[in-house]
Amino acid sequence: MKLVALVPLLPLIGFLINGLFGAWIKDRAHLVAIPAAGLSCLVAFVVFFQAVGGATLDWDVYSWLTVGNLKVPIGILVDPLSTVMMLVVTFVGLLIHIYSIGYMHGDRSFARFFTYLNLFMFSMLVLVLANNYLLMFLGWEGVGLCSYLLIGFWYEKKSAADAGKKAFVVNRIGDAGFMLGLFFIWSTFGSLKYTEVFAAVDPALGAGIYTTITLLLFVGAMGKSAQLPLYVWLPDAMEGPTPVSALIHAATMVTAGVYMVARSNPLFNLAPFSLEVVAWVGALTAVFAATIALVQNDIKKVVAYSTISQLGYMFIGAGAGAYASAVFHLATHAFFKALLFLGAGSVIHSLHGEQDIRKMGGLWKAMPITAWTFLLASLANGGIFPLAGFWSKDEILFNAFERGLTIPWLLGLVGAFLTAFYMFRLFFQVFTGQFRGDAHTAHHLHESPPNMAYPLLVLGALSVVAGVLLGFPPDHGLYHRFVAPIFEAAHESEGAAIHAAASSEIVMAALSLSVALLGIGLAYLFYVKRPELASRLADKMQGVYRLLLNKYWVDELYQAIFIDFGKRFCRFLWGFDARVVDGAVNGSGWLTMRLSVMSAWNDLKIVDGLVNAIADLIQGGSVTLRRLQTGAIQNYILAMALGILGMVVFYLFV
Amino acid sequence: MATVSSETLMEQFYNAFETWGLPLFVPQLIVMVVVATAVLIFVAVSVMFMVWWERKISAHIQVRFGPMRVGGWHGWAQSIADGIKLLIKEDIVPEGADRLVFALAPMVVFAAGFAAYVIIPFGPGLIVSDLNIGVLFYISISSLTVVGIIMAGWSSNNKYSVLGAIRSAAQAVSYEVPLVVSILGVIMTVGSLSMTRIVEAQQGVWFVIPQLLGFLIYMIAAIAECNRLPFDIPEAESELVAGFHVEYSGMRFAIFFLAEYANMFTVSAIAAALFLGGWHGPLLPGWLWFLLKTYFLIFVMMWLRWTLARLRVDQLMNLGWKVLLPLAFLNMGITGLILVLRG
Amino acid sequence: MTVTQAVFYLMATFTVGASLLVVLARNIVHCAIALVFAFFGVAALFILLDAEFLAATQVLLYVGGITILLLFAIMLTSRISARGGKIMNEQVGISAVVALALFGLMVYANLKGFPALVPPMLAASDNTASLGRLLLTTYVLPFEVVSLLLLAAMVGAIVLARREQGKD
Amino acid sequence: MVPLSHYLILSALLFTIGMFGALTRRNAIGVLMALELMFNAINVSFVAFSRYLPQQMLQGQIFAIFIITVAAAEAAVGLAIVLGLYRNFKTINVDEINLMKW
Repeated sequence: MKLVALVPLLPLIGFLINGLFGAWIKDRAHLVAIPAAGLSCLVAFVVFFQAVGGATLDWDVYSWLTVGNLKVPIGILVDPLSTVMMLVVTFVGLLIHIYSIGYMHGDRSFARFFTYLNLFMFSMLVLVLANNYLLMFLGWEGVGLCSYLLIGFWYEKKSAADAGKKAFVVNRIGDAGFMLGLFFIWSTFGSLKYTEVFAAVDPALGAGIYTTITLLLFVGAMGKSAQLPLYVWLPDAMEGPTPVSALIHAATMVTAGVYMVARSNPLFNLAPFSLEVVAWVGALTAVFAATIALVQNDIKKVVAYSTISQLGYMFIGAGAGAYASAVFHLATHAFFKALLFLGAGSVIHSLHGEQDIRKMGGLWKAMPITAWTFLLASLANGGIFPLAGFWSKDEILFNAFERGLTIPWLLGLVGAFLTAFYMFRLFFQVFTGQFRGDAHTAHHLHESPPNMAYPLLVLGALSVVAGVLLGFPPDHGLYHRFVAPIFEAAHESEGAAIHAAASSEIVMAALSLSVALLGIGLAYLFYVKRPELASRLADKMQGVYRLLLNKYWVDELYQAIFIDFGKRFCRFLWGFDARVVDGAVNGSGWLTMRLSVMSAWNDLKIVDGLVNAIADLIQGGSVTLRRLQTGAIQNYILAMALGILGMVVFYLFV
Repeated sequence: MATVSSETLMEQFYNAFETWGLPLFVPQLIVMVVVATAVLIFVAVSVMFMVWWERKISAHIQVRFGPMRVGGWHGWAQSIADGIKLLIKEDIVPEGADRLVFALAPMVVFAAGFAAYVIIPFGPGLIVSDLNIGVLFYISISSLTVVGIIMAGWSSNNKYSVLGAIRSAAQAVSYEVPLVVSILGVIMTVGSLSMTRIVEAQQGVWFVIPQLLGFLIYMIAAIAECNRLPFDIPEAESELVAGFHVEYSGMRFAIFFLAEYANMFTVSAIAAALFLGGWHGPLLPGWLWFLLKTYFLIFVMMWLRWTLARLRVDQLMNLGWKVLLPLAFLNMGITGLILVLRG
Repeated sequence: MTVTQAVFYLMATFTVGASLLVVLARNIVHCAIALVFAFFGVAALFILLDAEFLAATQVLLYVGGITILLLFAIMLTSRISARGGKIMNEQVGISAVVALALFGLMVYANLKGFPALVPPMLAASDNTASLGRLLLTTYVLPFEVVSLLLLAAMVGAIVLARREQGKD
Repeated sequence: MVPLSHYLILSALLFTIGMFGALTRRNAIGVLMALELMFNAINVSFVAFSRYLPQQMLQGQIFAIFIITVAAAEAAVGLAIVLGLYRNFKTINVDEINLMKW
């Protein structure tokens, strides 16, 4: 079981080799990075099968920090939750590593890319496998750093560099909340280790402290998982290379917030208010992002907003206390969203960097593998029976409904409709109809090379079967039985009400399925059957269309509120400084000048006279004394020796 | 078996002296002298063999026969003849030389090489003294050679020999560092500096397997320590005439020669003990296994000498400081990490 | 007189003799060689004191390191023919008096403070392991400080000894 | 057995010899050698104390190790300084290098 230490170590070794010798390795970097990721994945599977047997591990490898009574180990926790996350991270990570060989082929920073990818894998695995909050925070910051580095991977491009900075700054706000949460945890429970904290959880402390801690932790999760209002960095993050978007900004890093909330479930369970906040934020984000996705024209942006929206679903699940469902959706989402991004990447690769869907169309014939897998992923994302997304999303909505979160549930339903609509808008625009780009590009359309296509196929297969295999029947599938020990407490507190009726679950599923099908149908109507309808609708609802196209002007709003206001406030302060403070300083300066003229006379006549007299005396003396400084070291040593002699005599005889 | 019987023999020997009423240090002194003489004879014989062997190996590598006449069978007595020739030559001390230092230098070099034999474990119990600082003793004693070389080079009053001595010293000092660090992996694994303990720890697996990197670094550094090709810059015949011992001839030269080959034997024996399992091996008696491994390594060194070309000074220093040393540290770090992880 | 005592007095005489040679020999290379012998004498004393590890370290560092450095420096700064001239400065007399006085005082203090103390019997144990353990536990802070010092010394020595750019 | 005071007297003697050398040698390298002798003298007394007062837990030997380390650093820097002196003054006789005076 201690083999698990290899899982993060292997990517670290890969990172070190590529990082240190990258200049020398150059185009062979993948020969280092992929074995590192692959072996890591292999070991992860081995550990997983041990964990299926019921084995868990809480291993303090060594003591990291010991400050006063704060003791933090570098420790590894292997339990069903971390195992699931570990598998998702290593497996999807491996596929994206492989995909990147083709996608990044010929880039002059090839080695740097794989260096960062491996560092990311390492940090993410530290985050996931940590057995205490501080180490998790280390990984949390590590993935943040990698995200920054990879968004700004093409740093010569100003927009990429700016996007990286934006992601970093926005995440900082969330991290501040997370850190405060950690401080509260430590001051309340006196430890940061999961086992110790959860063992010390006691309802008698009052809901207030739990609400504070969990809300602060959730602020961290909002930043990392791009929830309202801290989601703004994620769409911009699409400036990074597409495999990065797939790995970091869809499958793994952004789900860290969900993982953290699920991990902290014993705390959240005691804070009903926080849970409600989580569910509401998730639901609002889900619909909000979905509406923006309706009108975006950049293929990656659509998928990015879809990611934000799906993350919202996960938080609805977490807020409803159905952590298992949230993490389940996390896993299935990792497959189909990574697939969507990789498919988008494949399209972009084929079109030489074109990302505007208005210049695409009819790609089905040219790239059948990409098209088929993209279709599967769209269906999965839209929640169509029996693909992966259906099972996990319905579970979340069902749980939310059962929990009495009616409005979030309704919002989720609306979101499901919108999701299906925008996914198929995208699909129809890109893959069906006539090609709308220039002739030159049309000429070079091609299916992606095998090392890009295979990951698509693997992920496509997973998007189809993962849901049925692991999640059927809902709430009692293989997956749920595996992770049940972690979330036992959550289910107990809910009581038996949840498992009321399978029939109502079927009704709910049918409802959301029909909503989704409606969305697909509308998309078909608008973009295949009668394309002119779409633009007519846009003309008719100018206001709404512009609002959505400009993403509700949120970026501009932030600019106006935080940045411009900040600038104006600074200018005000500057004015205050210039007039009031400087005035006072100048006034006192003037006063001092007057006074000093008076004291100058005193100094010149009386004080200086005295000083000069002393100086003359000293000068006279030093002319004779300086002869002692011979400049020869050994004279000085002799003096020292004499001094020692004197000291010895003193101690012995006096 | 051998150990037990020799111990009892030793006790009888000591008891005999006790009954004769002589103080304890008399038998101790006798044992010391006997052992020292035995080692000295072993060194002399093994060096003569090695010299003859190297001439034969070099000859065969160059498709020649080498010495064939002296002694009859394949010129086996050639080294003895050479030795006698060197002994009866005139003892020349160059003009302007520092006579005292000139005379002292070969002795210092030889004494250093000779002293290292103290800790070579020829077999179970077959070791002159199983010091608990064994390896460290070898490392510290071997550094004395450099002093002798500098003494020889300086006292000859010849610029070539001074240059050779300085190069030799620089090389020895540079390669001593990776040599020591490469051994650390083994020492960390065993947790002892004693040669016997280290060999015993290789009952199952020889350290050459887990410490392959350390072994390679050790061998390269050891070849450099012995000033042999491809690291023979200090003696580079074509540039420096013959390095620090240009001015030496006759008996004094013979001592240098002896010390050089004795050194070769020492580094190979240490390598055999540290990495190749010492006396462990099937069927054959332990001491034979040990000698076989040692002579195999000596053969490798000779083989390399007649195969590779000489390195330039800057290449030599680069290799030592920028390649071997970092690798040795890497080896040490990885070993430590594994030891810590294994608990 | 036991063997230990005999060896002690022998090595003590040897060491003192070598040290006198270090200080008094005319030729600086002879001084360095005498210094090697003095170091060996001290190492032998360490062995008598059951400090084998320290003895080996002494030889390794002083003989293998410092003496070599000294010899290098001598070769770089003087010639074999550079003989003659005074080797002592003009404060020989007073220095001798001070040194002798200090020695006298130390012997006096010693005899007053430490009456003939004999060593306690020690179990034959491996000091090296305990030394290592102490260095990495109780004395880990000084250990780290010394490592920093070595780094600083290394940097300093390199900066001092390298030729400035542009000069010869 | 050899009493402790004999070790200490030996140490004192070595120290004094070293000090005499440091006070009188003209050659800078000679001065450094004399300093090394003084370090060694100190080490002898430390190790002797360590052996004779075993309740001190090898403290003496630890100190000796630190002294050896410091001596190595001292020698390296000292010799670098000597080389610098030689380059600037073409001599390493310390009594001829006396620019740092009035």
